Amino acid sequence: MSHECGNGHNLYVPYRMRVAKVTAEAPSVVTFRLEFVDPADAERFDFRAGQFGEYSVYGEGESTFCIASPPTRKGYIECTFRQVGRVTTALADRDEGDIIGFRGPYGNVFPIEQWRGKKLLFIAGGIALPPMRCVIWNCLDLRDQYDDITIIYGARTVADLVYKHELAEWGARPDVTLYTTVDPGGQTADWQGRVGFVPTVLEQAAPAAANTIAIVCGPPIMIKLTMPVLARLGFEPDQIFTTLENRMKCGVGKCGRCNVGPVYVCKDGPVFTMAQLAGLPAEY
Amino acid sequence: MSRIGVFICHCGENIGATVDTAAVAAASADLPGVVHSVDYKYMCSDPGQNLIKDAIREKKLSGVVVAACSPRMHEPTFRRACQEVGLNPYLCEMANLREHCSWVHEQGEATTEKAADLVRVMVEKVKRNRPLYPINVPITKTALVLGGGIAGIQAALDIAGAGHRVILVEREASIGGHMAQLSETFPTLDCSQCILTPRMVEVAQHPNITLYTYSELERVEGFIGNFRAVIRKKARSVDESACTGCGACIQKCPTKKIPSEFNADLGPRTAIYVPFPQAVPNKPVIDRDHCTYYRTGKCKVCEKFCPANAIRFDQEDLLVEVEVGAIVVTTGYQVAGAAEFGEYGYGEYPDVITGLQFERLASASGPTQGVIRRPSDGKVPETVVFIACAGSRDAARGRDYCSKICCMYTAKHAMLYRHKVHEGNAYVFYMDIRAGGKMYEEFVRRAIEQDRVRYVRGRVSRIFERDGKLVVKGTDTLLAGRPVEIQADLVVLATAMIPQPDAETFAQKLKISYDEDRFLSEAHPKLRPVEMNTAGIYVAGACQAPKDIPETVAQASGAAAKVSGLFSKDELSREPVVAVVNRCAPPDFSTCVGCFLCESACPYQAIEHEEIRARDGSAIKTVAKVNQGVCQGCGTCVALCRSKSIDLQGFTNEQVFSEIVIL
Amino acid sequence: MSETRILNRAALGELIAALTAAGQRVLAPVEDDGRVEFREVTDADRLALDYVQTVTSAKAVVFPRFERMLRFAMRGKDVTVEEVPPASPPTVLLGAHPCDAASFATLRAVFTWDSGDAYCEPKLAALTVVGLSCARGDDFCFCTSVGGGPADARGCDILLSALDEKTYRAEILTERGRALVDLAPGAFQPGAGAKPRPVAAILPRFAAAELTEKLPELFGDASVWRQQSLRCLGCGSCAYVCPTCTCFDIQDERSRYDAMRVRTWDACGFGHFTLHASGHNPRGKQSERWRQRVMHKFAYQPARLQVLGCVGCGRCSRSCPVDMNLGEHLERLAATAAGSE
Amino acid sequence: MDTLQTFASAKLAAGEVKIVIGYQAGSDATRARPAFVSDTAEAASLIYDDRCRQNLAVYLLKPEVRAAGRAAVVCGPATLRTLLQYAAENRIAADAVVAIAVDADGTVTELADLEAVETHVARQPRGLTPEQQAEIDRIDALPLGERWQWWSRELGRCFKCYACRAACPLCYCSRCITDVNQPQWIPVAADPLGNLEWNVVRAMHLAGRCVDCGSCAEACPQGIRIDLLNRVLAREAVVDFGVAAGVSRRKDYALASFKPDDKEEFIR
Repeated sequence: MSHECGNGHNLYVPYRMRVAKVTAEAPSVVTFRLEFVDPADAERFDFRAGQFGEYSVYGEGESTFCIASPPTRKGYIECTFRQVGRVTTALADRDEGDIIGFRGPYGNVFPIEQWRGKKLLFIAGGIALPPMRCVIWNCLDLRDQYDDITIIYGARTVADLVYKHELAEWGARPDVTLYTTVDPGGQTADWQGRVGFVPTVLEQAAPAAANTIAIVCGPPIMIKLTMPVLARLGFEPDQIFTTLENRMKCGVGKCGRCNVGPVYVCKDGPVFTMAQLAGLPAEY
Repeated sequence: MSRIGVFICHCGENIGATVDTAAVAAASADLPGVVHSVDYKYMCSDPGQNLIKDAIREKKLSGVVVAACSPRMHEPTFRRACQEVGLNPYLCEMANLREHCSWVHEQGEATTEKAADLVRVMVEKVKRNRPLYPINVPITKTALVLGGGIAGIQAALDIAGAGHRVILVEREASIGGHMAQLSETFPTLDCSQCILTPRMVEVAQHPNITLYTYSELERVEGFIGNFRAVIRKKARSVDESACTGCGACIQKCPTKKIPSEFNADLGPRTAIYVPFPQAVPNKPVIDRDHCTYYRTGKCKVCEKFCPANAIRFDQEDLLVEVEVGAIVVTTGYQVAGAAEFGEYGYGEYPDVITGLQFERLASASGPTQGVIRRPSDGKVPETVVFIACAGSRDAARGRDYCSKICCMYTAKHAMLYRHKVHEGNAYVFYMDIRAGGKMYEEFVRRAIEQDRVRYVRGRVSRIFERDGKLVVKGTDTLLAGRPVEIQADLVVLATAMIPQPDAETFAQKLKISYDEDRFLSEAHPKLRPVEMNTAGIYVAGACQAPKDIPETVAQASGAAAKVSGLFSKDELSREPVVAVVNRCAPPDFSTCVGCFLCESACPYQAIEHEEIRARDGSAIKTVAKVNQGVCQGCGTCVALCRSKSIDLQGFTNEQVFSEIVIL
Repeated sequence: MSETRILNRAALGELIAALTAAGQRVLAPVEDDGRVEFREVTDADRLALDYVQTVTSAKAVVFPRFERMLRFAMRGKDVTVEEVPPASPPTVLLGAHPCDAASFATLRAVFTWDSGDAYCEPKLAALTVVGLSCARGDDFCFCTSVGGGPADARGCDILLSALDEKTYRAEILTERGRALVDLAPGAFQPGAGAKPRPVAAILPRFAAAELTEKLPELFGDASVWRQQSLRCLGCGSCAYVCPTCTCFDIQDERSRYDAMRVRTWDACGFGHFTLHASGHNPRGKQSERWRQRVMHKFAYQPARLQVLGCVGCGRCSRSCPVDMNLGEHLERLAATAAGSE
Repeated sequence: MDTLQTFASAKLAAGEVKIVIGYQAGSDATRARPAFVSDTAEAASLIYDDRCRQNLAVYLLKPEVRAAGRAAVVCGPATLRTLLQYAAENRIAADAVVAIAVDADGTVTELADLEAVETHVARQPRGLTPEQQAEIDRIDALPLGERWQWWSRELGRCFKCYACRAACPLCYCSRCITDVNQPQWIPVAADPLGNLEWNVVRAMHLAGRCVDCGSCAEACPQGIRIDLLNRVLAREAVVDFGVAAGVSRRKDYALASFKPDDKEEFIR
């Protein structure tokens, strides 16, 4: 099924993807729009919000990140990455028209069908917005299925905020409540958003917990400080979803890296509720 | 995302006649990351540069490869062009299609292919170039001159004259060095002291010069523009501020038979002494090794007779710390000593002396008031044999080099002798006569022709005493090796110039390099003759190599000009091609483990220790840090670092590796 | 199916020759510089069938230490991707002990659960295992604690057991075993022989099933893991000689025009194994990595794949430069778990 | 043996050290295992005999062991040399460790600081044993082609588990060159080129630093004689540069010193 790429049985053969559009998001952070070189691949390909893949530059290796575009937008996928290692550096060096590899989708999904009729609260920090952007757009594209949608997004500085034009779009929508914030000292003269850490902004926004699903992604310290605030607001662990980013090589439960206790993040995750994580050792 | 522009230059016919530049441009256009590729007749011309500038603007280039001549020639040109349109100059590189390709190969497909390879390699590099910015280092506009001979004096006066502060450190009790010991100087035969002493006085009186005599460099750290040096002011046992230089102490000192260093051991001095009457400063010191008080605890005669109460028996060495921006090393030389010349009887026969001793005999201020008298019995010698190349150009003594000045001063000595002893016979044994220099050859001819000094080409094999005469046995190689035997009254050895005995430890203290003869090594023998490899340290005089006074003075002025040039700006702007120790994500912060083996490998002492601290201030670990002011970008540390935690900006491991992989 | 034949030692050469002639690659224990290892053989001259254990396992037969997966050809701005066909020649593993034979079940489980593996599966499919009961064991063997035994037939297509110095009884256990016999009918004599010689006495030290059940309780007991692993150097030796360790890495190697995607062995004991690009390491301590090794083999895999990640061959302990003894450690863990009730 | 145990026990009792790193009996009669003793009762289990070959100094750099506090280490000659080399390379402070030196004749000496270690090491015989020398000579004597074959065969077994690196006390980089992939210094494959590059690079990284403890070869599950490479390079360092590793606390690294009289025959 989902892992059948290329010749249909060797899952390690990546799809050939053409870089259709390159968007610089923040310092060393880039978004690629990728289109299938082979239309048959595009036809066959299907994924759901929350899934990830292995992106590769031929000769440099593979790197794991989520699919940042929603499944509701057909014909392409997008990914957003920060240039840190060999593969992401090589990726960042690609230009529009270049061919890269992609295999996937892998992993479980955000159960957005089960969220129908509920309020959604998205809380993200820094470079962790991409995995959530997929869900946000997915739900916005199915806007009438959900109640209030609130997004709280913070970064260290204004420059570090990703998807700036989409933030503007969300901010302008009457059916989305958006809070953007930067860490104290990270603001610019013309900064219109808030100044403060995400947990603080969450506390101020004080969204109601009743009938609400919270999706939280961010650096470990942000998650750690956000959880008590959500608890104070009345969120139960099974109302809170997150996605883990353990290191992976195969993506399909064999290479041995991503275990969190008995759980294989690449198969059983990356999406977990806080209730599920509470039952696991902190190996993430 | 790489958007590289490639610009292939024909260099007129230089490249164009041999390499198919259009083909290279076409091949380059197809390289991953290249978005623009053209060839043109002269890229360095205005229209050529405009091609580059326009492409940077229009194609939003992220990097530029100019395939043309040597970067030595035009890298600054093209980098400037890039900078003018807002591209960081370090994103521009050159592929050398001329020296590395068209000039060294025949026209043909293989040559064009190689040219394309050179471009491809450079494209891979430029993809990994990062913007770099010049490094600015503040400059302390004070120079430290080490050594108060003529080189140090000249350098100090020139730097001070240019308006900068100078600290001059001299190890002996007076400045003046060897030049003060000389009688007359070749080729003009003007009096050495007469031309030197006014300069010595000028040093003492110059408001910009601080003089530390009887002082030595203790240690130095820091880097160009920012050295911190500690000077040990040795205890003179005399309060310089109180002493008037009246000389009463010297007259009364009961210890009078110490061989005088100034007179090259040919005369005595006292235990409290000034080296010579014209000394600067004219303040005595007590030689504690010979002073009766220091040896026995009793005497203090000088203290009793000092009208100024300036004697300080309890004086201790004083350490003075100074901050300087440049250091000029002018520590001079010695002459090879007695131990070397057993076959000539030096040390055994009092009438076998060195050239320096002869200088003192010929000097009006010397022990014989300028009359040539031989040391043994004070008689005026009737026959004097001068032996050139005593210890120089002598592989058996491990000294291959020529001491350079001996030919000239030997001619001068013979001439002076003939002037003073009209009936005397002067013989010179020589290997060759090296008289290159203005009026030098004429000077030697004059000694031979006018003053009838007899030059014998050959080596002296042995000197021995017979009937009160020194028998000099040698061979005349011009006359088919005919044996020569001369009965002499005095033999003068033109002994080799050698480095100071502590030259090696001194160099290590300053962290500068020296050659196998222990002379200090300049940065480049032709193009950087007054600079050391360590930035901010300069050299002049015979500590670098044997040389005569005019050369020494010229080099000292050269060094002073370099220092003045350095001091002409408030900040030093340096190429950012320096090594950098990496930083990585916590908890490691850097992959450097702090073994500091790079520290011992760095020829420039650019490696410092840096403590990495947590937010609460607690120390996490100590890693290497490169002082960008000192680093010369040689890359030794990069090669040595096992964990590859050091990289050279502009030539990173990754850049060089990618160049190789793509070949 | 179970049919027995007699295989004379003297006929081993004939067997190997017949298999080779039939296009089979034969791997068998061979002594080399004092070490017994599985090597390709074409005759019986160098066979070392009286061995206790090879230093490295037979794992590489189906999961090589490095394997080229994909080739990328780069021409200008264009790239093409080609699969490197997995090298899977028909192979007979001759004279492997029951523990090695059993290991292929674990390897198969790991590489085929949920999704297949184009590189390992063809090799497994091309493999015939002719096992050999263990006449001898040593203090490091603990197969009987993990469900195996010195004469255990699982995983074998044929199992040889010594009847005397000169003859083996060959139990033909699978169709593949049958096919192998058919390739060299002359080497196998009819008959069952007398009672085989006694096999090695490997006394059970703990019960793996109980350990599997109890291990999750021990997860949080940091002192146990620390105490056991303080001397561990994280050297990876254990993983590399292990018949069932499957952790791997995928990396690319490139030259000017070509690049390869390569799969290599890796080890959960390495400090960088789980290190994130951010510098965060979910298993930053050696004790956590040691715990992962034990938990993965004895708790997670049994729960998820219904196989133990261990066959009790003892190689890890024999190779460990600091004498980490897995059997001993497991025995202690089992005892601790029992005591903690 | 009693002395060793008494020493360890006394040090712990006096609170001078928090942990004694020594050896205990191992799985069988041929093996000893590293032991970490932190209370006096356990000290009785310490042993020192022919089985105790592993270089325990490696543990001084392990965070888990460091966390235990000041340590005493049971040291054979190679471990003592390691301590000095550690000091020269800024690994340990002068008083960070107490060495319990056990000599070939079984004499146990307490060396309270590195100065004492240096003095002790200076008194011990230096250089190769006749057996080690003979072994090197035998390989040296092989014609070039055969020597290449010998090494190719040895290194051909390498499967890049890097156990040599883990066991080596002087392989302490937090990021080994094999972990660097920008650029990829060492090919990832365990093929002839990859194996050669890894082993040669490792040997070069240890040239002039290797204290010849033999732990690398002991640890190698493939039984590759990597120790021989290091031993030959150590010999070259002594012959060509007059520098031996592990004899001094001072930094005196053959590969990082420049002397006018350095032989540079490889250039000529």
